[in-house]
Amino acid sequence: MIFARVASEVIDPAEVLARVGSDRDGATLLFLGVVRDHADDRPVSGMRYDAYEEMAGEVLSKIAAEAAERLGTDRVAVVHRFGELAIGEVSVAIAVSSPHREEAYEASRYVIEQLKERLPVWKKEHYVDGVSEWVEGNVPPGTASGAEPVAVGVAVGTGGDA
Amino acid sequence: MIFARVASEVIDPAEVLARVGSDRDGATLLFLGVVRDHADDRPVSGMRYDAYEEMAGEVLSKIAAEAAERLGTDRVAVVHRFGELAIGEVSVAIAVSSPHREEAYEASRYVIEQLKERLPVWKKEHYVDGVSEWVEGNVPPGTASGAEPVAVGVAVGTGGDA
Amino acid sequence: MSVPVHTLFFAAYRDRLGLSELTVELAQGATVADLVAELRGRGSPFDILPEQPAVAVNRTYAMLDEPLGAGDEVAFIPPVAGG
Amino acid sequence: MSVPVHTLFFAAYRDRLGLSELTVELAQGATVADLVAELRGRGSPFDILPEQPAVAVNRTYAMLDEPLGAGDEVAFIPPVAGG
Repeated sequence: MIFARVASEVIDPAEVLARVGSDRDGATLLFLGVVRDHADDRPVSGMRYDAYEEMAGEVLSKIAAEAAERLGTDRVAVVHRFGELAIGEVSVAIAVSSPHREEAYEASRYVIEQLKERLPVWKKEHYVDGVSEWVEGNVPPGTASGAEPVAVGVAVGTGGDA
Repeated sequence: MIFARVASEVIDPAEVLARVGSDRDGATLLFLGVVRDHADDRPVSGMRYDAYEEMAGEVLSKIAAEAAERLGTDRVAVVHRFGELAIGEVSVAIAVSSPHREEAYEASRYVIEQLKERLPVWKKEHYVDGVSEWVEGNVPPGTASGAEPVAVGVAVGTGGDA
Repeated sequence: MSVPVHTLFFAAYRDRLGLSELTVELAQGATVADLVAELRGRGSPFDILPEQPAVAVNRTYAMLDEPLGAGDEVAFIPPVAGG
Repeated sequence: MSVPVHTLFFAAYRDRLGLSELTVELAQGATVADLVAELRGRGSPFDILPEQPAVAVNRTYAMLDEPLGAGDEVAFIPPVAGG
């Protein structure tokens, strides 16, 4: 059964993994996006994810359904978190399973690439030096292209604009 | 730390997953190969994996090291099981993690493709109709090419040659 | 007769405007472009909004010529960065 | 003086030969090809081995011209099917 959720609770990878897999499946793939301690070469202390929660849930469901079509099965589960996350915490978990591995890799990749393209979620990196900055993002397809990523960059915190 | 193992014990995906991931990593990928209930359209009741155990451990370590080079990190863990497996049991688990997802997908795929090509492991499918058959395989690179996959196909069990 | 539209601001827009939502009265037949012009016309801080922003109308991405009706929810969507 | 070589048979080969290992005495300077010829020369059931089998010598894949020495481990490798 296709499962898609945008929520503020801690993501349990085992729980997401347990939502996929059936006797018909020979391949299961779990992708975890994790908050890492650096961005390019800049030390990061944590990350805040904001979400347009209601819409993000709908978009994520659509992406999961599209992935299921590519996968050829309904075994797709994806959970995206929002709120304040520490280094090492899971921001997104994507589990898929299918009879053959080829489709599993493709569908998993499809979900992560599409959600980066379309999911109304934003992340602000907190740097070790005290500055926080919204991460440059993507203009979603089907919208005006005048929202230049660079135009919305903004820095707050002790370091001021960076 | 790179981890590679060929063993007869049940594979615990969470344990394999826990071997990878570090504060530097933004992406973790877990692949599970699972015994499925059919091969093409033929119902399967289980699978037996045989291994040239000592050599398989060495080959798997080599594959993991090659994947780590592609990955750019040493966070690679792979476990392949042998013995009698029931439907739904995990035959192979591959976990990798890296700062960026691109390399994680590539390295994960590299491990599964290479082990199918080179790992001295064989599987015999047990069909629901009582017949068992060695699954057609690949002639490993660096060996004589005269060992035609079809020449070693053999069926045993109540159904006789199939 | 004016048409009330519910606007939402997220992430960098929210930070820079200092507000997360606003109800705007538009003329009948107004489009997203008219809403943008109305807001940007208020000057600072609304002039930080792009002339051609990405928006979602009632939770679906939309272009600037999308017509708006009473009670529509229009979200201003900075470039997205999930994952 | 003859050279003892330890041979291993796996999977389909093991099933069809009905044995998993065998020590074979070869002439000095023998190669994998000579070992194959010696075994196939025994007739049934050894003639089920391919004329050009995949082998591993001391746990490394090898070609037919690989020279063999006393105590070498030669495994006959049916097409592999892990995963």
